Amino acid sequence: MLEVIDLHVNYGGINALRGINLTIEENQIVTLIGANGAGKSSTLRAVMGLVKKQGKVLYKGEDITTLPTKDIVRQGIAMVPEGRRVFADLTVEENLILGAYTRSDRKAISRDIERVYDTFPRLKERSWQKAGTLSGGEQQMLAVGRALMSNPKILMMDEPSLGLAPRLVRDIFEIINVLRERGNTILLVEQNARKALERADYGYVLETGELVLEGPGQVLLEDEKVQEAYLGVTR
Amino acid sequence: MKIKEKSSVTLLILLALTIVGLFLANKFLDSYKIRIITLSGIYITLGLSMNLINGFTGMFSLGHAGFMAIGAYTVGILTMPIPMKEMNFFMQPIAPFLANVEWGFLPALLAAGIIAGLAGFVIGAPVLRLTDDYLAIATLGFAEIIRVVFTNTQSLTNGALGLKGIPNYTNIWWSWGIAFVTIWFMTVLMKGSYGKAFLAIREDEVAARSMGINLFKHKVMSFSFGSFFAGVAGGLLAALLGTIDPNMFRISLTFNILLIVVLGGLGNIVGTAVSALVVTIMMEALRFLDESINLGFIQLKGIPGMRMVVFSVILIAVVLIRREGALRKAKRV
Amino acid sequence: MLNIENLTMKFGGVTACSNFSAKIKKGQIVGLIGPNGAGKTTIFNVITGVYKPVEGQITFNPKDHKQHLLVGLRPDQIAKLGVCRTFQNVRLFSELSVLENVFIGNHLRIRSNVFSAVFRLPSYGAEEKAMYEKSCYLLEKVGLQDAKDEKACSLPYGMQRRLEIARALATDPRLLLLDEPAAGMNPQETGELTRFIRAIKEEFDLTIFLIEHHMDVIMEISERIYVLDHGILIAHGNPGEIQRNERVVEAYLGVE
Amino acid sequence: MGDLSIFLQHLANGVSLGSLYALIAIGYTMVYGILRLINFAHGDIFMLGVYITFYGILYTPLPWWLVFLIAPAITGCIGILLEITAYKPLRESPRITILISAIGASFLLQNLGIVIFGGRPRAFPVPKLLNQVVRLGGVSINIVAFIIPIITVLLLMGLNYFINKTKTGMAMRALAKDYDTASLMGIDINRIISITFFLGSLLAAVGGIMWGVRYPQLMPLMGTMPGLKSFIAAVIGGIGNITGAVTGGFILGLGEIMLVALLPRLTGYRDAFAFVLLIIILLVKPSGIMGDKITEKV
Amino acid sequence: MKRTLGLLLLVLVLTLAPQVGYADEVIKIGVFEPMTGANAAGGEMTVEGIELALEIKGEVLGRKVEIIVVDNKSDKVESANAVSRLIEKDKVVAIIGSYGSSLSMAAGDIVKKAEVPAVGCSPTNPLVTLNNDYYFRVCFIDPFQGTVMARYAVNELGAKTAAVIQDVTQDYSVGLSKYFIDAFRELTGDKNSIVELSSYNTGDQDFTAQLTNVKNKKPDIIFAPGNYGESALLIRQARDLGIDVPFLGGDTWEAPEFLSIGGDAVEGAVFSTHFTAEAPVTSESGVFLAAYRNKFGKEANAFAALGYDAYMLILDVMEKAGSADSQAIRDGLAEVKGFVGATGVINLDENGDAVKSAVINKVDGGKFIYLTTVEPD
Repeated sequence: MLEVIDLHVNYGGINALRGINLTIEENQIVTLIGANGAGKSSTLRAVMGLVKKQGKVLYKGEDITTLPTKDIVRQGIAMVPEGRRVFADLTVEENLILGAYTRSDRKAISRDIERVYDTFPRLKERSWQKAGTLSGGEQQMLAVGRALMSNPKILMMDEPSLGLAPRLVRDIFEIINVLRERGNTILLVEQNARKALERADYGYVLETGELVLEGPGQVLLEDEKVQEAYLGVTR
Repeated sequence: MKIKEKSSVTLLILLALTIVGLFLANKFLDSYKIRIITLSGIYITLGLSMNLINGFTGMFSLGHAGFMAIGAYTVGILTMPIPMKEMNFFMQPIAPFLANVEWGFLPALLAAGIIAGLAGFVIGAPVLRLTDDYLAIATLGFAEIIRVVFTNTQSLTNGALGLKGIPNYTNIWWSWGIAFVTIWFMTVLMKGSYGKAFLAIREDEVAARSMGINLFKHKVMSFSFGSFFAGVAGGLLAALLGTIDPNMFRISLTFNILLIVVLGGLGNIVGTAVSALVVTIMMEALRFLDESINLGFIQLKGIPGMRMVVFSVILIAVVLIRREGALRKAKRV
Repeated sequence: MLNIENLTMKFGGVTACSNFSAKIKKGQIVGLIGPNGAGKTTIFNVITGVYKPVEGQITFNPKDHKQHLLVGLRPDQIAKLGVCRTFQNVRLFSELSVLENVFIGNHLRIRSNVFSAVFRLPSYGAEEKAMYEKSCYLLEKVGLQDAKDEKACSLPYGMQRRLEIARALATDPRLLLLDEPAAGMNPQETGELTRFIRAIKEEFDLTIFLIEHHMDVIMEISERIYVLDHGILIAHGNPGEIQRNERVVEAYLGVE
Repeated sequence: MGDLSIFLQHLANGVSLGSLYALIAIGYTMVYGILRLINFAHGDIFMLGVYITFYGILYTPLPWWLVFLIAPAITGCIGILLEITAYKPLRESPRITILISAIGASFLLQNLGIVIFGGRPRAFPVPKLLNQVVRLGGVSINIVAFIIPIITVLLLMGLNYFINKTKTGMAMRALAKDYDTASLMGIDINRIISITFFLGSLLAAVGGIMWGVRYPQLMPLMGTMPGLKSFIAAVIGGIGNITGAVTGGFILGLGEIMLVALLPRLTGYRDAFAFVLLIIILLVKPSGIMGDKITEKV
Repeated sequence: MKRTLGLLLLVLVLTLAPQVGYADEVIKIGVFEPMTGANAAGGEMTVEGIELALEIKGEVLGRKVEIIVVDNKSDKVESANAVSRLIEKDKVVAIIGSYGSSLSMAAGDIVKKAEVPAVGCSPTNPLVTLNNDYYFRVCFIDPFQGTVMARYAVNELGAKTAAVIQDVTQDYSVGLSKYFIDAFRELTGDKNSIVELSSYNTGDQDFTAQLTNVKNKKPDIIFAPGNYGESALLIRQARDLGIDVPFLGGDTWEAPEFLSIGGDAVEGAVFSTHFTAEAPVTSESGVFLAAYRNKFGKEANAFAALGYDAYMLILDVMEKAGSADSQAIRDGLAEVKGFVGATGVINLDENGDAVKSAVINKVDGGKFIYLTTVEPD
């Protein structure tokens, strides 16, 4: 469904990505793990067209490498950015409406807003509050809900569990499961490697801008090197 | 270290060549051309003083016209012969403490620099914690305030009537001498520890503070030095023209200097000097754009102001072409 | 040497860290760990004066006999007292040369005033020479002596991190705060880094407080470790204790 | 004539002047809100708006009210053009660069104005309907001075509705805070910025027309001072905030008038007043009266 | 670096290369006037008059005359450059200009040093010719003009009190105000006869605050010298505020824009000027008026007339001296007596200032109507 070929990203002299290849099949959860600064976020941002890149990105076989971000979103790819990045001055509801910016069917939009509220009842309670006043966990819910509003085929999530209390982390992963059941494809970037790999159909391990390992989630979970480096298992 | 030695040798050669050039110019050129060259010297000082603040320290100040005004009036009032003062202040007598003052040019120039530098210190102390565009607009505001004050304090400045009869001390040697002093000052300053601290502030304020650099102190220092030289250049200008009035020191004057700095490159000493020279000469050379051009078969009517249009287009074009790259490039001397 | 008491810091409505206390003794290497977004860098920013805490006090006594309150001081004042840091996402003076970067680190100890610098008085000349020599020495120490005339931003990432440490060392710190020094390094490089940190600690008589994600580094190098989750201190102790601490394992390592 | 009527007269003068500042300040604040850029050329766009109206009335058969409607739209398009040529290529560049470009653009528009329109002032053809004096007790004002505040408030209300209730308005607010995330919503950043410039320039032209009717003198350099003062008004109100800009405009207008009213000896310093106020505000409360505080994250 | 240096060299060569001299028979007269910037209008009007004069009298001593006009951008530095350029590059024998006293003063030292005489058309600040043997002017100066208006106010209008509103950034306005105030106080014998002195800045457009203060003081007349644009706006706003006393001003008001910007409001405004189209003061006036109407299709103004006179005066001096040598022209100018110009009979006093009559005009029916002529003491 989504294919990344030989992706390079450069920030002012620093090679953040040095030629990586990813394949994401339909209705899969694919995860990208690696240390801080390994290039996980850069990969997502490059796919979305937020940073300059070399290489190729194919979506359903079509080349979307040079498309501007807004058109990539229109194609059906959505991203939950790292650090939530909700629009703090806008209300919760307005944030959700903006999530559906590419759509114009009002009825379906308000139906989807209700659906987000069903998934996250806390958001419904706060629908008229400014997003900036929400707690970190609520903001993360909003960020996910907002991304869902565009009705994406592929959802890319950048560290959705970042800074969340353990219970909320569980919730987030619950949602990820639900999304997959709905038929979404998910590309997940996580520092919580164990949780991510447990659910992933396939995983990639990034190190200083290069892929060092890949394989089905369970296989990676049991890989010794992965365990040592990312799962905190010391022998 | 080797690179530095090489560049200082180049600099010395350049200096020698320029002095020979100036000598020849002074000897063989007519007073119009000498005047333009003299003016370029003043603009070199102005460009560098603005570059110290805007280019090397990364603050965006638009207050230059104000500091020039302070310098110009200081030189004007201090050097003007006593009887001339009486004639000038025919509407309202000059403040008594200035009435019987008549200084030589050098002390007056120094005073111009010091007073402008002090003004820079006084103004800089409160506003330099602002950044970018806020700083720009605040300094611009100060320059305007200075102009309005000078317009209204008739017993000090003669108000809108302006001053006339300021002795014409400024010649090619004064203006270029000061320009060389400025170039030398800037080069040495930027080579040393304090200059590097300025650069650090430009590059990353947070990191600079964390390395123990007192932002406030260094910003005010840079701002005061910049104002000092702006004041000196203002003084030179006053003594070149022989007459000044508050209306000279409008925002557009600051913009002219900004043009020089941008063309020469923010943070580039040699570039600024060259660009000051080129801009001043081009300003005159492009006069033909304002005049009617006779192509033989067709007479193109000159449109006054065309030359300024061309200049503004050049400014925008340079900014667009260079973008961040060259603009931010720190030229090390 | 550094005593943090009941530190609380908020941004807008979000609490970045609350009621955090820690003690760092002279000569120790102390680690600070926690998941991303737990508030570790915020604590560094408060210590170095970039942020003012909502509540709490920080005392610093570099030489036993004199106590300094850090809260309320400007970052440059704190640096002058002998607290210096590196940054999580490397903040070099990117357009300047490698040597210049380190040279600037020396500036806060300068004794000559700006006029003696401009007029090149002998006192300044001697001082500048000493500063250059020290800078070159530090560059050698971090293995960057050959790159000293390169632009800082043209260095590879790993070298930039080392340059940042050299720059920090140039300020003559007593306490060095390292924010993820091993970020982006492979296991072999992290091994070198561990040795390097130990070496500079000995040579410059430093106390070190570091944030790190590489568990192997932190466990090997630290004498004490503080664990932060959601801005709350959930554990502290020596590496062994931390590894056995259940709350840490749950919150940080992600075991259910 | 009693003291009260004098005071009321001053008040009326201040409101009328303030609402003009307010109209121009809105455009400033909108552009700043989105691009974080002091659009130095805004005052010159204002000038263009007046000239376009001037030529529209004198050289087209259109009735004046129609010109009053069309000219702002044309000016709006010029605003878009300005953004595309002078600002868009610099979006990734340091703030100083784009600020210099803005100054260059302002310079260019002024000099083009001189070349195209000539340096001599022109008289703005004020429609008779708008040029009547109303007397209420001891206070007498021109009908325009009365209309301008009303138009300003109406426009403010309309604009607030647009910003707060429409999708495009929401997109603007989102863009003002976070480019990347906004584009992740599928928002066309270029289009929204163009709309912002269109609206900002359109409002500048509306302000310009009102200005022309009130002070019927046209000059290529006429935009500089009103431009600067409106910017100051925007800063006073809290830059980025539209209601704040209008409030700031009124404060500045009233303040200038009251300075003269209360301290007649200082009339010569009137132009400095705005700058003094600006510096005080910047030092005491840089976020302005209504602006939100910006905390820079390190 | 190399490229910039190359460019620089090219520019230097282009600019500094010796100019190919023209044939000797052409006599060149330089004109420096503000063609752009704040004073553009004044410059433009003056140049029109000079061009007209050239058309009428393009030859002297059997040689063709050429005028070279350079723009001084209403800027002092540019003004000095422009004059220097005229002298050195164009080798003019005499110079005309400039509108705006401060711009003229910037040229003062240069013409003095180069010993090339300059004739100002309308700079009325006394400082212009002060201490300068090479600067002359065909207009009267501020003190005379201010006094004339005060006399008119007291003697003709019977004013007992007056308010003054000055443009504090214009030397001209400040000067006029000062002499008006002195004369008015003396004539009324009342120290408190000036009930209000208010200021504004060039470029200001709103004067309501100042005017409201003035209104409160109920003066008999208001003296408000300033640029015609600002003045027209000021009077407009005064009328809106219900101020109906007469407005008095100076020569700058004589511009068609004063009428078009001021509209009905400026009806009845009275000002002193150098010249009137209505009542030709001399035989030359008639010639000038007809020619101007013919060439430009509109009524002439004082600045055009002064430009015309400045040119004609220089040519007259050349004829009398029989030489187009700069020094000869200067010496001739220093002794001008009874030159008949379009603006009146001009005598130059020991300062080089014109001693001549002033005209008082009034706006009536959207036109400037001649009221009276005031002779110098």
